[in-house]
Amino acid sequence: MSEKTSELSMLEAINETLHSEMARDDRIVILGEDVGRNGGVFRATEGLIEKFGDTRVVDTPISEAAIAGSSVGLAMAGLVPVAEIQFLGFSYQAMHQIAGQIARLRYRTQSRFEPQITIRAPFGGGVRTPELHSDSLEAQFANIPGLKIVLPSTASDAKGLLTSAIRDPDPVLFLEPLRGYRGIRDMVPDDEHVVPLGKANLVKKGDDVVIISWSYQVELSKRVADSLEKAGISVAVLDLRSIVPLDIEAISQIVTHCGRVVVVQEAPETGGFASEVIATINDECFWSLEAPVIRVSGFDVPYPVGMLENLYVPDEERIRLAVLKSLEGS
Amino acid sequence: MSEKTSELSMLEAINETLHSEMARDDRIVILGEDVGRNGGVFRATEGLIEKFGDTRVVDTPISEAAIAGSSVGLAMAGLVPVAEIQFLGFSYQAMHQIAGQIARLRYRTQSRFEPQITIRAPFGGGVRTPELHSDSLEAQFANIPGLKIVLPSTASDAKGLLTSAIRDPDPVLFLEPLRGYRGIRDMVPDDEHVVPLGKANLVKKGDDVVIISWSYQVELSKRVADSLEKAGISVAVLDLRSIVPLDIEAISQIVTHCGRVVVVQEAPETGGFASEVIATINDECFWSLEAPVIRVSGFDVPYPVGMLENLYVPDEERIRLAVLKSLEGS
Amino acid sequence: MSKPNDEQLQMIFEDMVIARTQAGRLWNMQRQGQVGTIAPIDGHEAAIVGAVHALQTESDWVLPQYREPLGLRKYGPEVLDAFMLYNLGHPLGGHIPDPVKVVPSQISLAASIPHAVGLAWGMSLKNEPGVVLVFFGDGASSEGDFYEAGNLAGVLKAPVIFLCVNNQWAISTPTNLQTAAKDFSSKAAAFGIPGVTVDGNNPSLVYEAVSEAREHAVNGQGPTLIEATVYRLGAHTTADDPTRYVPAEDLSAAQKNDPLLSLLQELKNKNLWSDDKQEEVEKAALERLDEAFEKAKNTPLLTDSLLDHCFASDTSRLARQREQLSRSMEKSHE
Amino acid sequence: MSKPNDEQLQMIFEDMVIARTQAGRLWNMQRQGQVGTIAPIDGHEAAIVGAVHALQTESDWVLPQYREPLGLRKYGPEVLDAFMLYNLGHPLGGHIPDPVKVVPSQISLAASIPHAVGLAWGMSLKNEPGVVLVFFGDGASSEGDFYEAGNLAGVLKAPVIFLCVNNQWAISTPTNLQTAAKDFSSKAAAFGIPGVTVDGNNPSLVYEAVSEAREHAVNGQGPTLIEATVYRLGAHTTADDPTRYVPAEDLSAAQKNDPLLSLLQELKNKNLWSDDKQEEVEKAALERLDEAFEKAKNTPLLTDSLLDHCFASDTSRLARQREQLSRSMEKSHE
Ligand SMILES: Cc1ncc(C[n+]2csc(CCOP(=O)(O)OP(=O)(O)O)c2C)c(N)n1
Ligand SMILES: Cc1ncc(C[n+]2csc(CCOP(=O)(O)OP(=O)(O)O)c2C)c(N)n1
Ligand SMILES: [Mg+2]
Ligand SMILES: [Mg+2]
Repeated sequence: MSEKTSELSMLEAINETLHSEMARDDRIVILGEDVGRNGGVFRATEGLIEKFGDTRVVDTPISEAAIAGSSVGLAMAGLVPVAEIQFLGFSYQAMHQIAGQIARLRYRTQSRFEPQITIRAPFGGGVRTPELHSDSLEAQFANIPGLKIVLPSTASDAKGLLTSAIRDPDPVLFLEPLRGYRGIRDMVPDDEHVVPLGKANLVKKGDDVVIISWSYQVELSKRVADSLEKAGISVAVLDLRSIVPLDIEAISQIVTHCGRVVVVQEAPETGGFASEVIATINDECFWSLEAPVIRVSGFDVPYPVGMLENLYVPDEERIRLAVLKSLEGS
Repeated sequence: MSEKTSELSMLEAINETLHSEMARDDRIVILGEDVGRNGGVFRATEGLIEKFGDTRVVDTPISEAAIAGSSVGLAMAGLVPVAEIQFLGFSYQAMHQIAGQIARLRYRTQSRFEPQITIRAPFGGGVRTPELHSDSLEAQFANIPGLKIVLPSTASDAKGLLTSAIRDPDPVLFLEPLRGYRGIRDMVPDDEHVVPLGKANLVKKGDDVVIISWSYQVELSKRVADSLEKAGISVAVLDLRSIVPLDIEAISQIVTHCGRVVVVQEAPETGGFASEVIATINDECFWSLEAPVIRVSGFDVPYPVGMLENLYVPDEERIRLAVLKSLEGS
Repeated sequence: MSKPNDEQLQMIFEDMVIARTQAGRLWNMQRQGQVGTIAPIDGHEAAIVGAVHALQTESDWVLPQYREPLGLRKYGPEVLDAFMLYNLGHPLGGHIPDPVKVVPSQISLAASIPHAVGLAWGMSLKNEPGVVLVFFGDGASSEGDFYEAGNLAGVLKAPVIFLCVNNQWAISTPTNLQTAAKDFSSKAAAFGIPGVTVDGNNPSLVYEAVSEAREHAVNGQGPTLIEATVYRLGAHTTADDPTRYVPAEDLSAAQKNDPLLSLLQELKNKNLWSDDKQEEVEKAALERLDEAFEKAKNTPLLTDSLLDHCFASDTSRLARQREQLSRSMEKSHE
Repeated sequence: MSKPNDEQLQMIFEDMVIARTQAGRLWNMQRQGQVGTIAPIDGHEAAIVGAVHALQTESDWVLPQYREPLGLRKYGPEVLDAFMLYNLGHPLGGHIPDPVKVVPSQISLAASIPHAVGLAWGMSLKNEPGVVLVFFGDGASSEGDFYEAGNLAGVLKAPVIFLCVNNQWAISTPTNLQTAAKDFSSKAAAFGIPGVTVDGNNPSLVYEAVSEAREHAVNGQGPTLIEATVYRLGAHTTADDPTRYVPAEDLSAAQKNDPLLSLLQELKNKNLWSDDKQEEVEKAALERLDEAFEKAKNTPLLTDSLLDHCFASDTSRLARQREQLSRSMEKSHE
């Protein structure tokens, strides 16, 4: 396999992956609102209907529950549905199918049926969307056993993780950061690229503090880590990549090494996935902690309107202050 | 006000509270599946339709989303809906209305509309129900800003907290443990009884370890604490009563006092509310901890079928082992 | 053409008798604490068995709600075997083995309707023959899932048959509080598909309607919504007390229309059934039930079952939990 | 009787012109980055304004989807004022003050339909006069919420009017992929309520249909489903490129049916409208928009707004977050 790479936006990487996976596996069916003729409202599915036809790339009625629910049936028929929910907030309309059915299909039938189902959905703030478009709901899904939850932070990972997600025999919720669609660009392998699910990525080594994060917040965390490096503070950044499966070993290792931890999430603080990271650290390496873990989160209010967004979403400044605070604590 | 009390089951306490609140406030409307003529599948609403008529006690079609969604409209009309979702697992069908609408009504309209809405739902295991009847979903709701989440563990609290929930200007999810309906009986004040939302209850004092819990697990925790007391171990039990609002002060206080903590929940471990309790302890009183907090949880699988239930649901033995483990750690 | 012939009618009646007989025994077993909650089939036999006999077991899928399993004998003994495991709360109760084209009971009302549509859609994408039939109740028809799936199926022309068994009750809620629609089949207009109401106490009419819907579907003409009207003769489930809400006169009227009574008479008149035959069928039905029950009771329950089959392979969290589980089981056996 | 008279028709047309004029200006403002994403009203004016003019603003509620606000002038200037705040992303954009009986835009498709039913139900429980009218699109009609709410309203006979504005598109999805139903009003059969399709380019017909539905509702006869057929003349929103999927010939045909054109001719023929009048109305519309925009821009944004109005009073968690927020804002200003 060649080592050639090209610089792509995360959106381009996703689109390319859908093209190559559909070409590889003719069981794959793409379904969702506006995924066909329009190529998706963000163009993630651009060109697919032209290449694979309107029986494999299907514009559905506006029925999130039916999109998720019919995916169960498609999987039962031996197909591989890759569904799009236009914005993650509208997965609430399909919650009884995602949580109540997709996540349980294997368990309740003791593997008679394999839920090889991928649900892609954009989410996350910073782009002044209307309500319910930006909300970070990953923690709510993480408490639903049977779902894998994958959140890439680079274009290259988007390709590698989406490839794994589609091929995975379990249902995967693949969450794409709106800000990253065009805002994140990096070198992506041209050929097949597989990043296994459940392996975190230590995107930056460091000794004094580790920032643990996922999705777009990794991008911000890297910037903070780089700028603090110049000030003589050695900050590691761990990108979880998936929160289920959770790479407990990687968390343990870097926390044990650094002793100080900041967890950054965009979701509301209460019950956000940062709490689970803290609980996991408590379980695994409590005695390594030299200070309490610091959480940086959204606030405990619904994702706000555009003018308030900058106050809500964690920014570099809030992450920087958290790192400094973590260094103070002892 | 008299101090008279009567011994009631939790179910009787709930039923009595609904009767007295409906008599007090004629804006209250009860709606849900089988709540009228049948008095609810567990008889929680027994006798209401006879007393208050079928315009205030309404048997709805089987449409959880419409039950929750029309509650929004009823509240906009100035009424006080007290809706029942027959089993919490079916709140997934209404998630877009509960999380997307009810929880946000005040925020998105900047208090033009007041969401004085109570949703009652039974949940929790131990009674061999079919699937989706027993699942503990409280953590998923806790990550939805704008909802209060109340989980009584005694009949007396059920009365006092349900009274507060119905009168509260914010939406309250009132979660009733199936095992407690008939399995929990205690002395309940005959007259009006109001327990404020957001105040935890230190149901047992103790010095060595504290068990923090909510809903039916408090009952189990008390038994474990009592039995360990005889073995010379002094175990406190804190009943959170509501997870939103969370009584951060009460948690801090008792954790600071004991230094060792066990958190018991029936929900799956990953992303369960125990994680938030641990994160809160980390925030507030990290330095008081003499050992890692121990979690006792359900497992990361869907709530299982009847024959496996006893393995899944935390029992006294698992709690006891956790307390002992917490005492070992140092 | 699409009416059942005498031989078929006899087989249908046999399956109806078996279902009724086994249901009675199951009810008693529940009362004795041998099995969990049961939703009796009484009154629904003609609708269920009549429909199933119009299907081809090799190609056509059946997605039941929860009241149907005893009526699915045509699909083979595996259905009853799994059902008995299910009634014991055994995890394998959810596993009806390949190649039996029956899906386990669905507790979440209407949730299997979009599954049926997806399955039918998938079959047509794969050019597989056959159709999908999904059972659901009058109550389940009020769920968004029914409408979203029906609408999607209409657009896709998926080869699916929506069979609404209207037994007049959803637990305690009568149909006039469930919907103001003229009848349940008129909801087909919302999907642009044919809708038909048939007397579900008459298995021939149900058979005929399902046969026609099947023809329609395999010819690429898309779904049909069939309402089969019956009357729930028993309780909602063993946990229910219908005397609280079912008018006694309605029940006794319905009992006179018991689907087994009129067909029994018809078959007897045609010399296709006899008291001896009846006795023989009932006896065999009970033996079969007992056999399935014994088999179920003797199916080992592995502790591993708790954590198996959540994911294809353990996450590291699950692996830790597996260890915890076996450690805590050891400790508690100490 | 329920047709608008000439004076009313003139007022309707005036509101249509205002809506179209303001929409054009808003589009440009969005292009210049002055406001956020806009969903243009172009092509929908007759349906929206015609419907609203059949209502009583003192007693009747309107629940818009998101395309309607510019057409709700009859409900008072507060609607536009809030809409401009909304377009700026100001939290007060969601607060249309009492006693204006208009609810802010709903982004979650169909989610306001059960609200409308609950509100209407509540009004009838309180013996309040009036009805509730809820707007939604052809696309939104595929959501479970529409069906569940419609069915519930049918049972309750709630005084609600379901107004489906079928503009032939849901973003890029044409109606034939949205449903196989004959038309959107035929979905009323699923709820057992009357359904009617009207030419939504003709405000008189819409006015008439809404007036009749209103009569029906206030007389206790329950809900009506009205489909108003129009054509979306612009993009879905400022973020959309309709040339990717709208056939050019369909669009130009629709432009010939522009609801403003035929009514303009009719009113001119009746001497109820003139070019001067047109100019005057357009000028005032733009002034009014600019005024609302200025007002919105000058509405202070309080930092507290981020955490206010989530609960009636702060939880201790929120109180801590409020402190954190002000501390981090201080620090970042250091
Ligand atoms: C989504 C959902 N909501 C509520 C329930 C609780 N429930 C179980 S059976 C039932 C009544 C179902 O009535 P119907 O669909 O007519 O079927 P029947 O029992 O009459 O055969 C209800 C409300 C459920 N299982 N699923
Ligand atoms: C529940 C939900 N799903 C998806 C979306 C994304 N979305 C926004 S507008 C739209 C199309 C709506 O079409 P229609 O209801 O016909 O209204 P129109 O825009 O044509 O006026 C979609 C799919 C949404 N806002 N809400
Ligand atoms: Mg029924
Ligand atoms: Mg439209």
